Amino acid sequence: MQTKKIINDGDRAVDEMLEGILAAHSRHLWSVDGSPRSIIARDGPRPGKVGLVIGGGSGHEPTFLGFVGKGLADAAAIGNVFASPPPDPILECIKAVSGGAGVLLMYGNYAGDVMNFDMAAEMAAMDDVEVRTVLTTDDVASAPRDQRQKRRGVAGNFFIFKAAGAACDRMLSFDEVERIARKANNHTFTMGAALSPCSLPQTRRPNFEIGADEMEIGMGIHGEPGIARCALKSADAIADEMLDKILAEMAPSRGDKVAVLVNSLGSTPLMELYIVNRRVKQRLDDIGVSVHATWVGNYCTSLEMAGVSVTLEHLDGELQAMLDHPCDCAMFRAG
Amino acid sequence: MQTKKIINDGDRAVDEMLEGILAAHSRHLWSVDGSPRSIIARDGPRPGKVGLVIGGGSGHEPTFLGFVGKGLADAAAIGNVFASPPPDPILECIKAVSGGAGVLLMYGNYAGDVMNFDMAAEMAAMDDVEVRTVLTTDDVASAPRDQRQKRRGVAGNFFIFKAAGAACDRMLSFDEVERIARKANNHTFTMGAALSPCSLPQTRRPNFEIGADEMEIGMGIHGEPGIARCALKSADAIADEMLDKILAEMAPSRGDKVAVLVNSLGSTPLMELYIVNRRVKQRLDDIGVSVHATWVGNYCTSLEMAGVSVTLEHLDGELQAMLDHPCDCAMFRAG
Amino acid sequence: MTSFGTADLKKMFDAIAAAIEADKDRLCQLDGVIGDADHGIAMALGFNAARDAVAALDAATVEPATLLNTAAKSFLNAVGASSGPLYATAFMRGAAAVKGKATLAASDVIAMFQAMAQGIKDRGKAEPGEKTMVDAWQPAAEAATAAHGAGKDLAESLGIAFAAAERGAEATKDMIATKGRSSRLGERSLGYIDPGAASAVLVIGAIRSSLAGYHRPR
Amino acid sequence: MTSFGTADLKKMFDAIAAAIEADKDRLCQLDGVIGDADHGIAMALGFNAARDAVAALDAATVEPATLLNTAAKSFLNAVGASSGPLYATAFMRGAAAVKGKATLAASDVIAMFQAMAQGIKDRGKAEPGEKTMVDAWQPAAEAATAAHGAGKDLAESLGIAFAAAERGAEATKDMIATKGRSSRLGERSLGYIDPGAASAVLVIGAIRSSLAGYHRPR
Ligand SMILES: Nc1ncnc2c1ncn2[C@@H]1O[C@H](COP(=O)(O)OP(=O)(O)O)[C@@H](O)[C@H]1O
Ligand SMILES: Nc1ncnc2c1ncn2[C@@H]1O[C@H](COP(=O)(O)OP(=O)(O)O)[C@@H](O)[C@H]1O
Ligand SMILES: [Mg+2]
Ligand SMILES: [Mg+2]
Ligand SMILES: [Mg+2]
Ligand SMILES: [Mg+2]
Repeated sequence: MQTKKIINDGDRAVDEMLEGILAAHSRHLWSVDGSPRSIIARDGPRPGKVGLVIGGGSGHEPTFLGFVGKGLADAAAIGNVFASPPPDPILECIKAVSGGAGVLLMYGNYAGDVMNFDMAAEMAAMDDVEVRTVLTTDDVASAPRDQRQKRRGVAGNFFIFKAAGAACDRMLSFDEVERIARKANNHTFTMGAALSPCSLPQTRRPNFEIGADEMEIGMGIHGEPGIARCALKSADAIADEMLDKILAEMAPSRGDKVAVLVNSLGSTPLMELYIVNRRVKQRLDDIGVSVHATWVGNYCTSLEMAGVSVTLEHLDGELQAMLDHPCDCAMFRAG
Repeated sequence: MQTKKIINDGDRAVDEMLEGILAAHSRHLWSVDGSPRSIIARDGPRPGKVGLVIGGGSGHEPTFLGFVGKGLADAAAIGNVFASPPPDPILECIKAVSGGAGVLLMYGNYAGDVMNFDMAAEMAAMDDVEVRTVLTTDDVASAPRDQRQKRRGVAGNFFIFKAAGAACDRMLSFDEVERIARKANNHTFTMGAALSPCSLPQTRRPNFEIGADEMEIGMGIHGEPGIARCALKSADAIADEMLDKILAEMAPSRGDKVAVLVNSLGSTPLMELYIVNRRVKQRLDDIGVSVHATWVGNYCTSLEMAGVSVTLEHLDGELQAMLDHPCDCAMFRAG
Repeated sequence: MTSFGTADLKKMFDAIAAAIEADKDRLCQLDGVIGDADHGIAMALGFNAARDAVAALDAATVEPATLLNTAAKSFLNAVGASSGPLYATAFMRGAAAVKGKATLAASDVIAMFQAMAQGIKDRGKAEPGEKTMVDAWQPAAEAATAAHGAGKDLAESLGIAFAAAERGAEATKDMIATKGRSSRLGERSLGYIDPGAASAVLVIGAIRSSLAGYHRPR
Repeated sequence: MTSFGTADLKKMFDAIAAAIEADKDRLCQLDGVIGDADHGIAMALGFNAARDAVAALDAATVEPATLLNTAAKSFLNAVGASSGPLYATAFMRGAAAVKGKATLAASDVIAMFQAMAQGIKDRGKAEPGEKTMVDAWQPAAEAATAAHGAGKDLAESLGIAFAAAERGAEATKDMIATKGRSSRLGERSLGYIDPGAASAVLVIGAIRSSLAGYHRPR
């Protein structure tokens, strides 16, 4: 039996989604002529500003293109569902946002994305655009601590892109933007847990098997297997398991500040997310860490997967300023 | 087999959610001492301003309390899942927001809500607060056209509350606020379709049965049966079915303006919503109706129910001004 | 025994809460068919709250009317929904009917019972035939009053009332809902028992068993 | 026949696309176990696009290298993902290996085959044993080159290459992934065939059947 989806044609789903997005958000977004998978901010790219291009596979909405706008990313290159975009649409994004001060590519650390974005970067270099890359690696469940560079980029993208976008919008130098982007990545820690699978529009089949009373800790945002299967736990137990791992790495001191993101993997409703946030706040209060800001909702999803992820960004004055810097995107506003 | 939920205790889910919401949004919201189900806007209520109190059962988040804030509602009274709040928390909201210019109660038209809000209104009258009520009845599937007053209030609440909240924020008279609220309700039309059920935190059982290849047109946001069962249709066919009914009632002329809301009933992802919005825009373009603004996402949900609703607000100059009026709520910002 | 005090009414609320708790799931399932699947939850929440609230009262000093008002307030605040105002109003009217009395004679119980049914009807503005709990409560109250007026004792009268409630609830199967959440179903509400009518049978059965010493054969 | 032209390479892409389409679901399922369940989709999208793009070329005027570059570009733009750059690079390198030739002799086909495997290895920076498609492509290319060097004809050489690819893919079962999406699984990737290695077997088998006239018994 096929999973239920409100679509017309699985192979056209991504392009039809993009049409619907441009229909809804033409005030914020436009797409490059002849390259409909290259989505550019109407306001944002400008001479002298470092350009910020993000991107990756579809199915994670509002990541990536929801975060394209003034004060955040200048463009997003969109791939098929759970598949990196090819080099061409990435290159088109780079050209569209290049303001002469260099273009920063930011995306999650996945083999496919790395190969495609690197090819695009090589092509851009031939057009004499200076391109640098900062990979996001916030998923603490995806590799041991001493191999941070191997980790996946997941919901923490939100904080990391936000910091880099703010740095660009403040017209900081390419070196400064890159430094802040790397710092934001190093200060951001995410862990997720999945309860039920999603299904690709083309296959309409659950992309993994899981027992009716099981959950999976550390599941990737493409349904990649995580680190452990276990019986479904209580919200507090799930939050504790995530926070134990995150806080052990972040090692905050009393009085430190963090930003919190409690993210739905897709179908988990706000009621459950806020119950998790309740516990997150309790735990942070217990160790004297103050919460500067909290976001709760669908920020980095896996289609209709059920589950939650918790992200903490360890703030210092600079990262806090970047977080508070205003942005105005199609699907997200702050400041 | 129980459905999977990230909760601690079904009976505590609503209160724990509220704790998590206040932990996340203390800058926007506070709750009345001794009445934790009465959620009040920090900024908004003030002397001389008509107070706006909304409310209803939980499980529809971000409706209702996500729409509490400057420029929108002053307070929300929160009930158990899918159950009207009792009179007491409603009365506490009324007292907290009363600025001497009267308090308007707005909520969906359900027997339980009407009885509880009416009891609260009677109590408030004894305290000499002038209270009036405007019920939302935007669900075109829930009663024939000639019985509009019998219809349910669903996702269209978003536009209707927004108009009333803007009128209040502009310090209009009680009569004007009430007139605009009723007008917004009469200009707003919603139709929904559900693909799969949700389950209450206490029962953890699907709240209705539906075939693996079926959908239900006109399903209520509490899982109340709708007007028809049919085989799952394509996104375009679903959008067309909704628009045919909505447009037949709204009867817009070429050149008219509308606002669009494509809403997820809970677990339906943005990709599917935007595919629906693509068709909505096509249909409106075809008849020369222009879209002033579009919102797509989770605005009025039924826990993890899968499905979509489409709402159109038929704008005139006044309603457009109210829609564009800025608001700053915990879960929604505009203008 | 021929008269009832506050302690007896506490037992009555114990009995009602137990009866509802036992059938909670069935009530949710009935509500799932033509409503929103939460009626059992609402009734259980309400009567557990009422039972606990009245249990905390001092039977020696508190009179029946106060107990009923306490039950009403606690039920209402625990529930909201439709059942909240309906049963809260029922108990407040019941209280008014026995105001000032330290103990209740059989005739007082019948009057209280009648007042409860009237309260539900007034609050919901529903007439018999609209597929609501009124279709169980009204015939039950009428039967009890008639039977008692015809000289039957309390046990008999409540037995007759209970039978009338059962018939009334059963009859909702053939009704099209015109009040409450199911009222938008029209034809599609046909063939199903109204959950509120079904729970009314449980409530009335528990009142009978606790006050008239009748225990339903298991 | 002993030499191959553009028309033959078109047939080759027909054969590859057909082979992948036939096993699309199995590839998605393999990827579902240790990846993200889309490998079959990506490969089918890519080779269908490549087949259509080369089909549109004029066999009379277009030389093999151009055809291979066309295939590379269309595959890449249809897919992205990991398979996109890997196979696009394979075909671009294959093109470079036969640049300027109007028709390909057996030795050219072997050189093209070898260059494709090397391209995949260079693009992915993966070594044999890392549980990727390299574990099928590299042994296949080495076997083909060795066999042909030892005087075996193209059919035999590609047959040996295909057998080596099958063994190599099978061997990925006992490997722990250290490249690609599965590399975070560690131990948990043990016991499963790598989907990219499995699809490589299909691709190599189709190259063999189309160029060496061998048809796998059904
Ligand atoms: N206006 C009314 N008058 C009398 N009873 C009503 C009325 N509206 C609803 N009811 C009763 O309430 C029951 C539903 O109660 P419940 O499920 O607890 O509330 P809700 O419908 O708010 O979920 C219905 O089965 C019906 O018997
Ligand atoms: N660095 C690499 N080198 C060689 N092959 C790789 C590499 N990374 C991934 N692969 C191959 O790609 C396959 C997955 O392809 P596919 O599912 O299409 O892409 P994605 O992983 O982006 O979804 C893996 O099974 C593996 O064989
Ligand atoms: Mg993929
Ligand atoms: Mg209810
Ligand atoms: Mg109900
Ligand atoms: Mg894959």
